[in-house]
Amino acid sequence: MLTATNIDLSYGASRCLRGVSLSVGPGQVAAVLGRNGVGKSSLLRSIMGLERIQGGSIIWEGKEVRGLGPAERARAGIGYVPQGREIFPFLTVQENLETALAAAPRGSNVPAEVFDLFPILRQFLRRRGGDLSGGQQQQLAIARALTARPRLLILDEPTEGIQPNVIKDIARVIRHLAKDRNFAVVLVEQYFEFARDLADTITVMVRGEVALAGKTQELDEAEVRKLLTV
Amino acid sequence: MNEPQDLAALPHAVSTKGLYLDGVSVVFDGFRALNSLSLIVEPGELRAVIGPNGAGKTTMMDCITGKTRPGSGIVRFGDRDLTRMDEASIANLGIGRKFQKPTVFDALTVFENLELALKAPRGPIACLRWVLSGEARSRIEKTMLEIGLTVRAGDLAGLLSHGQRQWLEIGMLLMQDPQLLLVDEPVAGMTDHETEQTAALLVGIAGERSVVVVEHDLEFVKALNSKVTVLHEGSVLSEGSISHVQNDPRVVEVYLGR
Amino acid sequence: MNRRIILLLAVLLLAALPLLNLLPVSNPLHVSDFLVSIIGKWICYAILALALDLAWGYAGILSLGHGAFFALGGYAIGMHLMRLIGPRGAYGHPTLPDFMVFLGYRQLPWFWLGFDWFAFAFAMALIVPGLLALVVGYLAFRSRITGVYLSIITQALTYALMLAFFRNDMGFGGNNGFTDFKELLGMPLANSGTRAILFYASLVSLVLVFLVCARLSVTKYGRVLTAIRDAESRVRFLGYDVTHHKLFVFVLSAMIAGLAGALYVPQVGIINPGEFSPANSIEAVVWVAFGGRGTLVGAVLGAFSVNAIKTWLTSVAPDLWLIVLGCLFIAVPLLLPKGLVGLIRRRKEKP
Amino acid sequence: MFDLALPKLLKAAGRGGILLLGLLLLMAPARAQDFDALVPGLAGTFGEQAEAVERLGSLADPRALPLLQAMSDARLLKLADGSVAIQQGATVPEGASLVRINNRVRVALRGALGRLQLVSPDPAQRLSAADAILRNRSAEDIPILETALARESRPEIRERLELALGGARLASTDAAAKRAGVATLGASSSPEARNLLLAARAANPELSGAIDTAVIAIDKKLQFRQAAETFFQGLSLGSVLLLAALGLAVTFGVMGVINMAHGEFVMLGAYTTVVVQEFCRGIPALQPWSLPLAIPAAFLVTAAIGAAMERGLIRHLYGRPLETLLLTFGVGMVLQQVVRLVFGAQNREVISPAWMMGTMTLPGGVSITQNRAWIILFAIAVLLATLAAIRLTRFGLEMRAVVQNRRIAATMGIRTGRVDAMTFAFGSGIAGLAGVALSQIDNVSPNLGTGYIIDSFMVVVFGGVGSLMGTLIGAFTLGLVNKLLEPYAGVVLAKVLLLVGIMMFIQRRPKGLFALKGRAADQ
Repeated sequence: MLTATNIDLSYGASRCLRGVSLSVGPGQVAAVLGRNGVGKSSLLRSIMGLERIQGGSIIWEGKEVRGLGPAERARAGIGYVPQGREIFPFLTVQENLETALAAAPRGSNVPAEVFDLFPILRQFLRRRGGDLSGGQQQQLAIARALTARPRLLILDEPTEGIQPNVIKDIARVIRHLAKDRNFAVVLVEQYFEFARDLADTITVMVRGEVALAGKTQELDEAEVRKLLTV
Repeated sequence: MNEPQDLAALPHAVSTKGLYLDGVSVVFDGFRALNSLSLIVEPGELRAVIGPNGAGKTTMMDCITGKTRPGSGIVRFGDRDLTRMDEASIANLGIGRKFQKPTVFDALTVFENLELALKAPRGPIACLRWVLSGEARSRIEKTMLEIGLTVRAGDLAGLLSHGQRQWLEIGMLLMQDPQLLLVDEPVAGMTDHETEQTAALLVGIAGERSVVVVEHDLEFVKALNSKVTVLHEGSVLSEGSISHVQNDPRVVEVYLGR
Repeated sequence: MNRRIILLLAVLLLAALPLLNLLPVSNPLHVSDFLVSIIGKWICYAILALALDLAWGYAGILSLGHGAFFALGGYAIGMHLMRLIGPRGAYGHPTLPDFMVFLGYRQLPWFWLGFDWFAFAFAMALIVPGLLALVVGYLAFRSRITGVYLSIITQALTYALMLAFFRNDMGFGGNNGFTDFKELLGMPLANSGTRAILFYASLVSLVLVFLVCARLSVTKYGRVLTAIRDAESRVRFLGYDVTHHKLFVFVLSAMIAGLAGALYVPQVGIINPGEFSPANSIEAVVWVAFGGRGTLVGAVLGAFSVNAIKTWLTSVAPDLWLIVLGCLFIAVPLLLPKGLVGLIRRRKEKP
Repeated sequence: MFDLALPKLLKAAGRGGILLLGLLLLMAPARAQDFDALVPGLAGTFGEQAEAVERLGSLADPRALPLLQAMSDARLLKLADGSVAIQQGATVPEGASLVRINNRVRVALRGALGRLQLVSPDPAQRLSAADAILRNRSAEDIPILETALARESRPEIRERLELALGGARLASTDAAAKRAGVATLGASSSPEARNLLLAARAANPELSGAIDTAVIAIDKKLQFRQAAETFFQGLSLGSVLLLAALGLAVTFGVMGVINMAHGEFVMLGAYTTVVVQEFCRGIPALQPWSLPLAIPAAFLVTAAIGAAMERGLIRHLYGRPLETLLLTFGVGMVLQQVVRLVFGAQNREVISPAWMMGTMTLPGGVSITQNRAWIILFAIAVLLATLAAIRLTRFGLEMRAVVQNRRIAATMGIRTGRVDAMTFAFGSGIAGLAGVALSQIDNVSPNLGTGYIIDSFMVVVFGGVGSLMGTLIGAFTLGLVNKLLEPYAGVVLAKVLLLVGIMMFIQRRPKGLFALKGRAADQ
């Protein structure tokens, strides 16, 4: 169970998160929606430990992780799929996956189920990450996060710039992880339909604040759309 | 209003007083950052450029200001070929640029930042002999008024808030007395109120000068009430008024709520 | 105002030293010859520190080659002093310096011509470092070699010059350099009056250089340099030709360093290739860093204080000096990033 | 005690050379008796002595050598019975007297000894004999030289013999022999042969055409040899630069940290070698292993210091390269001075193991010092090991991931601080290895590293920051260019030219030879 409460984050004089709260339990998908630049990615980066928050708390599996660095949070079971994929361009697919074995015992291998979820990666094991197409890179980024066997997966706009068939694959994987594998999933999206179909709860952000939050079925879709489009 | 298709058909010798880009391509290590991009900005025009991340907005600015040399294509300003000039000469030609991350000189005061940007001889000797004339002072003071920083004139730029830094940088652009302003994400990190003020400021600037604004924030773009160019994968996807663009199914597909 | 008075007092105090030297030894205010000559040396170092601060503190050019400019200035004056020895040398040759007679030279090499004339030698002490800085700076700044790359290139240059001056066939006295000077402008160097004059010449130069640098730093040019230091590419987009601006300050700074060397050599009576050693250049950097970079007072303060420590320590525990100097290099960036001046300012602001 | 029985003595001297004796006997069956008949002449009048010496000398009987040697050293005894023996010890026995010689005999002895030594079983003696004959070439020596050449197997001695033979033939009066001499010398590749030919040119106008051809042939070979030796010297310098620069390529290239103390790490590696050697001196069993033991020791010592420096100091200055430069320079100064205080300022001696000493001669007369050849191999081995560590190990993978994207690497659970420390330790350890190699060819002194550090930085800048391939090519290019320029420009000017060349090169390619291209490189 992840519970982030009242998170404040600013860069110098500009505040990008103002008292944002979010929680997600095992088997659940929590979607964070909002237009560009409202602070969705900052929220995820704060949860991952890539940003130093000025206020609030982040409780993961009963422990405060606010003081931990990203590596320690990863070792505590949080997996991160960054915006824009950010795979290692000069490492092969195999090596990209192996980076996530940092916390695993010596001699561990990439779990076979990663390849079951993304069979295409098996064909490209020796290819450099930078040479893959955008959709393949996105699959690699998710596979890489799964290699560390996390219990919470946070995904930052996994559909951005990806062709529709791959988006379907990604949706299938996320649903499988939450429903069959009991993962907790936090999903940041701009693509409303994609999020609505997957999410149990939806949080809509506007200018660094939560504008609307609740169970997916209970939210007024028109109102959400109004906050998203212009 | 020219549609992009028509643009590509124009003869290359076309002469416009404004900015003229045609068939510009930039390739980084196999990645096409710009793919035969064509764009015309008339003198005095205000133009918004939008597009998702990686659409090539910043690379386009880099090509215009001499930071990146395009692999192929034409980049002209008036009758000058920008691909053959360095950053300083392009700036002296009258093209000013505001970066995405505001870069003002923290160790100098607001006044000094503006003074540095003020159009004047740029050589070392000229700078050594520079004496602030009454006319120059009044120009700087006028600009400080415009960007709302008059009371902070003597403060170090490093002490300004994020929004104030953005404005100072716009002010520095104005001091250069440019014919063309390139403004990259001017309202990132600004409050609603600041955003409105910025929109008004930019609208006020256009008319005398061409202004190209790159922005994510569609509400802000709406407030500019100008012609909009949508970039996608390094080329122009759609161009026209904000309502035209909003109703273009291709734009909806790649950029707006799908 | 307050600061100006303190500076004025400091200059006056320094100016009094040679006069106090004239007092009889029994007088409690008497200042020894040793102290006068060593302070004279430090003044030259302070000029070098100002030169370096101009390039590094204001324009962000961390040159590890200023020791070479200093040495070149020193060699130019050294050549003049050698020519003035004339037939008083050990070999008694009317025109050739001793080392040339020893190495079998028949006539003066072409590049020694004109150095019998003081004005020419003094001009060369400024022009040669300036020209070298112009060529190196042009090549480096044009291709936008900045930061540590520039430091390494300037250090390599210094190193190459040191190797070159160590060679006998370069015509600069090889390993031994120049020494045994007799007189300058008709005044015997051994004379304490001459030493006082050299001391005052150095002090006046220090004040002048300080004023020039201080004046320069408050012009728009000074602000352009600061801007280049903090965000070079941004300055380019404002339409400034950064290469020219950096070149101008680099050449000016090299000439000031040459001046410092020219004042230094007659006072210490020797110049040899050891002055080109890369360690000398970087030691000058630590003066500036220790005093506080980007503040001219800091450069002077740093040059005086580090050299005071050095003089004291090399007499008390010579083996420890290099360790202490090394520790200064380590401690300043970590503990005193703004130097002594920064420390004093912070003290002032706190209470 | 001394041995009076000459036959016994001769047996002892000749035992090793029975086969050779047989060979000589076959060629000249009468000579064995001649030998016995000639020996008493050594104790006769000066005239008899000279004749006996000359004739013994041309016999090519190895038994004659010790006798004539003793005679030349004034250790030959004339016994009461008129026979001769070699004096053993310092005293002259009862009834015997030392054989005395005059200058004419002495001259004869010198020639005869030279000829006899040519067939000595000791290669060093044969070599010096060949040299002696070469010095006063005469046509009389032709047959003995031919004999000696026929059975000589060592290439370096053969070369001298051929030279001597060529010279001797040239000295003959027979036109055919002279022609053969020119051919012999032309086939050699030494400057001496060239001088002999040029000297003979004026005296033998009829041979001038042949001599000119021969001289040109020699010049070509000399040029080749010189080129090959320059190339080797370049490779040698390149391998030293490679060793010194590899560690920098890791710390500077990979981590972007300017480590001005890198040269001092190299120096510490060399001193570790000294300490290990001194330690092993006390334990005979370890003595031959001191150099192989020094390799891991030097790596560990410098790696530990490097890691401590990164964690303790450099870590606080990431993103401030100029301050890092100053700080590391300070560390270098402290290390240098501490070593100076502990070990003294004078050079320390490192004894190279026997298998690293001496020169080897390649075909074509190209000679290579063994220790430099070993260092070239060692440099390549270190490069391969470095590549393997980066490409194949877990640490290498984490290091590459951190370099490419530090933040994302951390989100994979990689402890980036630990990787930084290990990377720095790794680069410093390689510097230690460079020190082990340098201790074999340079003086081990506290400022050992300063001479190499600037060149190493040049290598990294030239090769392209962050590319080991660039470091390899950069090191060998700089080494070769340096050595190619040296003969024309001198050591210093070569360095200056190289520096200017690199600055010009950076004008064209600011990121070096092997720059990482594209967006990822800019991040």
